[in-house]
Amino acid sequence: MKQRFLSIRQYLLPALIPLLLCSCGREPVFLKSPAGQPGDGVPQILHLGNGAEPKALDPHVVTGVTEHNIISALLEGLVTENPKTLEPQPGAAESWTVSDDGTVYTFLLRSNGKWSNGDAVTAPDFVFSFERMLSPGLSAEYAEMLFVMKNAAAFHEGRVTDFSQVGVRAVNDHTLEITLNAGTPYFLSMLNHYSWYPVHPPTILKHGKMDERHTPWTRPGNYVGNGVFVLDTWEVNKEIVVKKNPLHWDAKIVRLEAIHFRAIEKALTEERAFRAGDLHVTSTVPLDKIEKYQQNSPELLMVSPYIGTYYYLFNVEQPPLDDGRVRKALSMSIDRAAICTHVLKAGQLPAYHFVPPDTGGYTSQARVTYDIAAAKKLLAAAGYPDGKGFPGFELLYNTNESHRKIAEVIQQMWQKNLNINVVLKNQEWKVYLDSTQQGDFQVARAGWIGDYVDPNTFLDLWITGGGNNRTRWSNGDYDNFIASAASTSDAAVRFEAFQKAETILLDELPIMPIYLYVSLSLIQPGVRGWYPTLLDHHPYKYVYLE
Amino acid sequence: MDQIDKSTSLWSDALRRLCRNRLALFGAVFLLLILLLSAFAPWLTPYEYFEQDLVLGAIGPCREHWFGTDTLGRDLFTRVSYGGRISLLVGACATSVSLTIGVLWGTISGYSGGHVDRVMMRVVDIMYALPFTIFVILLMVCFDDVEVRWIDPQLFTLLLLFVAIGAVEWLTMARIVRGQVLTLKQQAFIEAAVTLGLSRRRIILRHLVPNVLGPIIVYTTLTIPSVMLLEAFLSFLGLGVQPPMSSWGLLINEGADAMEEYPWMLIFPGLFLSAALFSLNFLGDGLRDALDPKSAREQ
Amino acid sequence: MLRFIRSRLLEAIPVLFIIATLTFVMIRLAPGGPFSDERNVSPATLAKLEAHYHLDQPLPVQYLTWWRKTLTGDLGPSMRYGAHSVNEIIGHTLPVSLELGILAITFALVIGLGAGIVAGLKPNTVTDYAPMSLAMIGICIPTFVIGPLLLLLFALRWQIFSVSGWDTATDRILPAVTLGAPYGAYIARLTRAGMLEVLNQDFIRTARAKGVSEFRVIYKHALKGGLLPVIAFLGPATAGLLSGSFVVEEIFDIPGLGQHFVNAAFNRDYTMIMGTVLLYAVMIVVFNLLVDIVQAALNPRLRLE
Amino acid sequence: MLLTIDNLHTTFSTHRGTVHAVNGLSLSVAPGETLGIVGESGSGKSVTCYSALGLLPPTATTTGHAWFDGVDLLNCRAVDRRRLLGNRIAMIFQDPMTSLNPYLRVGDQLIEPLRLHRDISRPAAEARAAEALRETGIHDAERRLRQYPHEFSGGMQQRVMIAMALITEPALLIADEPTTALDVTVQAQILALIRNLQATRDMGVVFITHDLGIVAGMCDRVVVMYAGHIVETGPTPALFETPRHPYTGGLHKSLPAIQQRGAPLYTIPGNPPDMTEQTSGCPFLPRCARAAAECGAAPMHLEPVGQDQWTACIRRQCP
Repeated sequence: MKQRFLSIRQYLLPALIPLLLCSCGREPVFLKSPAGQPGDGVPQILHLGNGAEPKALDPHVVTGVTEHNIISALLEGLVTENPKTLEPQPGAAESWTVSDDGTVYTFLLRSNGKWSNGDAVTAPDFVFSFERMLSPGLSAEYAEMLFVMKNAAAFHEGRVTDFSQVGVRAVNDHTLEITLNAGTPYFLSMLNHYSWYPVHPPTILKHGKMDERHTPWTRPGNYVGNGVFVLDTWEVNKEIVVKKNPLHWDAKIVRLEAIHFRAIEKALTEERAFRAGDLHVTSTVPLDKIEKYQQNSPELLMVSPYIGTYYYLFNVEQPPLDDGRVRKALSMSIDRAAICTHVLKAGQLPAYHFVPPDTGGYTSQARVTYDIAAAKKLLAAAGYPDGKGFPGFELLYNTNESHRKIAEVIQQMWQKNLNINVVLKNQEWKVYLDSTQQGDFQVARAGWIGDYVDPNTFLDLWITGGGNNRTRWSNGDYDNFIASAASTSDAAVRFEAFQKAETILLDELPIMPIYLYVSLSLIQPGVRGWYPTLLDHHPYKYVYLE
Repeated sequence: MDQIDKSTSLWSDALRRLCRNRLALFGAVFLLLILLLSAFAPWLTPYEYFEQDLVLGAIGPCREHWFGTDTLGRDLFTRVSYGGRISLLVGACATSVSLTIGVLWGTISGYSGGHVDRVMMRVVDIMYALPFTIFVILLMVCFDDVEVRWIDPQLFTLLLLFVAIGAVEWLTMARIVRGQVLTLKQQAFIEAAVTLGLSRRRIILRHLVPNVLGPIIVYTTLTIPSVMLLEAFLSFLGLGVQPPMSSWGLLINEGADAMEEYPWMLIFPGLFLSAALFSLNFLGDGLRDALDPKSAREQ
Repeated sequence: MLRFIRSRLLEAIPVLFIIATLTFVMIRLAPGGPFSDERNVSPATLAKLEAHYHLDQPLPVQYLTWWRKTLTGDLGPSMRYGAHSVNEIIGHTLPVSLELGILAITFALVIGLGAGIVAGLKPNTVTDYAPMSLAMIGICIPTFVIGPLLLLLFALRWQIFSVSGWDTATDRILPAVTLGAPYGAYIARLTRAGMLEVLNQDFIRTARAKGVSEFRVIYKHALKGGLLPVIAFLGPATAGLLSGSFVVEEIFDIPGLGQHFVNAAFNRDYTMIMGTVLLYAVMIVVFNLLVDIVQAALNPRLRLE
Repeated sequence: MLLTIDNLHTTFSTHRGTVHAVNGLSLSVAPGETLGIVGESGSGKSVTCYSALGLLPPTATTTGHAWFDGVDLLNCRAVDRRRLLGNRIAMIFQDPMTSLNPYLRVGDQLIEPLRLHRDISRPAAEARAAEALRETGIHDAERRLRQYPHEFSGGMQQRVMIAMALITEPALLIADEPTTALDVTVQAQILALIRNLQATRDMGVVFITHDLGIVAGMCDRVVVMYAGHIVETGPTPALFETPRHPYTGGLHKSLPAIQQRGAPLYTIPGNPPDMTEQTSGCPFLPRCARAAAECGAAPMHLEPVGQDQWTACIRRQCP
C-alpha cells in the first residue's frame, strides 16, 4: 500500500519540475552583442526586426509601417529627413523654392541623381509617379495624400481626365513644379511619405501597365530604385535583404553595407532574437518585458514619443452615450496617469487632449480633466445619481493583451468611481472593424497615428461624414473651423482655428483620449545614427555599426 | 430478472473495484477538491476576481496573496479558483459533447459499413478541412445580436463555446472508435449477438461501445486538456469568457507571455490544469480497469 | 486494393467540392473584408480595389471563376500579400512546413511508440508510470509554453541552439521537439492502451507457448494490433502537422505555411484561405486514405472493398 | 518421467485479494502416456499447465518445481524455458478463435516454432508446414498457408493449432480442452488425430478437459482437480469404476450418457468455493453429501487407496 502511495508522488513530482524551471529565466536580460565586438572590424550589416511580412514593396499600393521601413531604404523622395529632427532636407531635389502664397513649390533635381540601373532621376519620372499614384485604375489606398495638389482629387475621382491639369509639371528634366490647392505648411514633411516617392517608369512599364497593381516589378532583380539601398533578396516570411546602392548620389557617406529586414511577427520571439544577438533593433517591446529592461539595462531600451493617440470612441447615437454629460462623466472618471504608470509602464503620457502636444508646433489649450466629484455630478445631472438606473453598455475592443488590460482597468475605474457596470467585449480584428464601421457598438477602443506632423491629420477625422468618423458625431461649428484652417496658409490663423475646433471636440467628447503612443524598441549599444523620432523614421543613410 | 441482477452487479462490482484502486480514488478526491475550490471560491478568498491594485502590480506569492498577483494587481489565487469554474465546465461539457457525437458517429459508421460508413467518414473529412477560425467567427457573429431572454447572455456565449469546441473535437474520436469497431465487428461475440437477433441499437450500445472503452477513455482524457486550451483561443476570437472573468486556459496564455518576469502567473494556473488532468487521468485509468470485462475475467 | 484506392479518390472529388463550396460561402459571410483596416479606404477606392480582385462580380460568377482558375493550377493572387500569388507563397512555405512536420512526426512516433510500448509491457510499475507521467506533462503543457521554455534554456542560457531562424540543421531540433512533443504524448498514451489491450489477448499466450522471445512477441505479435488506435489518430494528426503549426512557427520564427492557415482567416485573404483550405483538404483526404490502407494492411479482418 | 510437477502453488493478486488457484500440486507424465486432468471450470486445471510453462500474467505468483529434461521450468532462466517451449513442449489452447493471431498469416504462425527452434530455411519450413496441415486433414494446404485465421472455420483453426503444436515433434503435448469449441464430429476427428500422432511419436500428452467421456476414451491416467487441489488420481479404468472421492463420483454421475432417460440431469449441488479463502480442511466439504465433522479439520493430502490410485478424501468411501 505504501508502494502505491509513493507512486502518486512519483507521478506528480515530474509534473512540477518543468514549471519550476520557468523561474530560472532570471539571467541578465542582455546576453551578447551581435556581429562581434565593437571595433573597426564590425561588419556593417544591420539586422532589423520588422514585424509582419510586408504586403508589397510598391510605394503606391502599400499602407503600413513595415512596408515603409523597407521602401524608405529603396526609394528616395524629393526631400529626405534629418535623422534627429525629421526636418526636411535635400533628397532627390537639391533645392527648392516656394511662392509667396505658399502654393507653388519648384524643386531643382540634382544632376547626379541616379536610378540603381544607372538612369538619371528626372522630373518627368516624378510626374509619371504622381500620375500613377493618382490614376483611378491603380486605386491606391493612400491617393488622398496627394490631394493637396491642385486637381489631384478631381483626377483621382475621374472628374478630370487630363493629367496635365493636375498641379505637377516638369519644367525641364531637372525642374519640377508642384502647385497646391492652398498653402500647406506641412507639405515638405508630407513628401517623406512613400506615396510621394518616385518609381522608375521604364521598369513599371516593362512589367505591366502604368496603373496595374502588383506586377512583378518589385521582385529582386527587377526592382529599380533611387534609394540608398537596392533590393537583394526577398524570402517570404523570412527576411528581405537590401544592399548598399553604389550609384546613389550620397553613397560615399553611407556606411552600412546591407540591411536585413526580418519578418518576426511575435514580439516575444523578436525580443528573444534580440537577446541572443540576432537583431540590432527590434520593432517593438513586449509589454511585460519593459519593466525588466528599465531596471536592468535601460540603455537597450529606446522609447520615443510617437505621433499617435489612443482613445475610446463613443457611439453618440446610442443611449445613454447620446448624452454629452454622460460622455463627459465617463471621461472625467478615468485616471489616465495611473494607466500610463501602472499598465503601460513604458513612458506613455496621459492624453488630456486629442492632438499630441507640439504636433508641428501646435498644442491644444483645451484639456479633459480627472475629477471624480464633477463626474458624479454630471452623471447625476444626466439622471443617474450614483449610477442608479444607468443602463450600462458594452465596451468593445479588438483582441490584444494591451487593449484588454486597459479595458479591464477602465471598467474598474468606472465601476469604482461612478458605480456603473460595463460589459467588456472583445472581437477578432476584422469583426471589430466591421462592428465599428457599421456603428454596431457603444464604446470602442481606437487609435490614430498621424500621417504627417500637423494637427490636421488628427482633427479632420471628426468632420461630419468623415470617412473615419465612426462616432456618428456631427458639429457644424467644428466642420467650419477645420475647413477654415485648410483654406489658409497663415500658421497663426490655422492654429487658432484648430484650437477652437479641438475645444469643441473636448467639450462634446465623441471620443475620449486616453494616452499618447510612444514608439518602443530595443537597440544594441553598437548601433549609431539611430535616434528617437516622432514618426519612428530612421534614415538608414546615417546609421552605422560600431 | 437474471439479466438485471447481472448488470447491476456488474456496475456495483465496477464501482467496488474503482474504490479499491487507490490511485483512481486519489484522482477522484483531488478532482472533487478542485471542484469545491472553484465552486466555493467567493467564500475562500477576501478578494474579488476583478479587484485591481494597480500600484501593487505583479508580485510573487506572499502571505496576503498566496499565488501572487497579476500585472493589474489582482489576486491570482482568486482568479485561478474562479477560472476553474469556466475551465472545468468547458472541459466537462465540451468533452461530453464531443464524446457523445464521436463515439456514436464512429460506432454507427464502423458497424454499419458500406455506403453509410463511406458517407459518414467523408463527412468527417469535410469537417476536418473546414476553416475552424472562420466557423467560430461566423458562429459568434450570427448569435451576437440574437436576443436571448431565456438564458443569461454570458451563459449563452458559453453554450456557443461548447458547440464550437464539440463540433471539432469529436472528429478524431469518431475515427478512432470506428477503427476499433471495424475490428470488433468480426469477433464472435458480436456475430453471436447478431444471430441472437438483438437490435442494432442494443448491439451498438451494449456490446460494441463497452468494448472500445479503453481507447475511448484514453482519448477522452486527452481531449480535456486540448479543449481547455482551445477555449483560450476561442476567447481570442471573441467567443468564450469575457474579461475580467478568466479561465485556466486564458491565465496560462497570459502567464506564458510573462513566464520570465512573473513565473508565478504561469506556474499556478498551469499546476491546477495539470493537477486536474492528472487526477482525471488516474480516474480514467481506474474507470477503464474497473469497467473492462477482461480485467474482471482475469481473476 | 487498387479498386479501393480508385474509388476513394473518386469519393475525394465531391468531398473537395463540398469543402471548397462551404469554405467559399463561409468566408464571404464573415464580417470584414480583405481591405478593411483601421483607416478606412475611400468608398471609390474600395470599389476599385474590389473590382481589381473581381470581388464586384456576383458570387456565383466569382465562385466559378475560382474553380476555373484553380483547375488550371492557379490559386490566384493573395489579397493580403499582393506582391505574391497564393501559389508562390505556398510554394515557398510548404516545403518548410513539410520538413518541420516530418521531423516532428518522426520524433513523436519514436518517443511515443517507445514510451507507449515500454509502459504497456509492465503496467502499473515504474516503467509504466515514468513515461506516462512524462506523456501527461507533454499533454498538459501547451506548445506555447514548451517552446519558449526550451529556447530560454537551450538557446539563451546554454546557447546550444540558435534562438530563431531556419538555416542550419540544428535549427530544426527545438521546433521539431516542441511540435512533436504533444503528439508524442498522445501516441504514447494510445500505444499503451493499445498494447495493454493486445497483450491481454489469448494469441499472445500462444506465441509465448511457442517459445517466442519477449521482443518478438511485441514487435511481431502485439504491435500490429496495438497500433490500430494510433494509426487512426495519425491520419488527421499528420495532416495537421505537415500543414504546419502556427504557434511553433511564431515562437521559432520559421517561414512556414502554418501562419498562413491562421492569418489568412484573420486577414480575410479570400484567395489564400481557399488555397490553404484546399491544400489541407487534399492532405486530409490523402492521409485518411493512407490510414485506411495501413489499417487494412495491419488488420486483415478489415476488407478493403 | 517426461514432466514432473512438484508442490506447485499459484496465486493471483487481484483487487479483491489473493486468489489461490493451485495449492501444492504434484503430478508427472511419462513418455507415451496420456494424462487427463479433469475438474469443473475454475478448478485450476489450465492454471496448473500455464504455471508449469510460465505462461501466466505478471499478476500471478508461482512456486514449486516443474522438471522437464532435467530443467526446472519454474526456476530456470527465461531463455532456457523458451528453448523448450514450442520445441520439446507444445501446447494447444482451448479457444482457437482467439488463440491464433488474427493479424498474421496462418503460414507465418505455423512455421514460427520451426524457424525459432530448428535451423531450417523459410521455404523448407513452409513445405514442412504444408505437410503438417495436410496431416491434420486440411486440403489445399499451400493456399491455406497464405490465408489469415479469420478465413478458417473453427474446426479448421483448431487443426492449425494442432499442426502448429506438433510441427516440431514435441516430446510433450499439453492440450487444454482442445475440442470444447468444436462440434461432435470434428471433435472425434481431432481426438483421433492426436491419438494417432501420439502413438507414432511416443509423445507424452496432458489432456485437460471437463469431459469425462473424452477422458475415458483417451487417457491412461486421470487427475481430478477441485479448488486447486488434486482430490483423486489413478488409472482411468480404476477411477471410473471405483471413484474414491465424492467429487469424482459426482463428476461421474453428471455424465449424461450414463444417466437414465427421462430423469432430470444430475448436477453436483452448490457452487465451487471462493478461491480467495483458504480452508484447512477439505474444500469440497460444503457440497459433499457425506461430509463428517472431521472433514473440516484434517489437512488435505493424498492417500493411496488401490493399485496406483490415490484420493484426498479422508473417508475414502467405497462406491
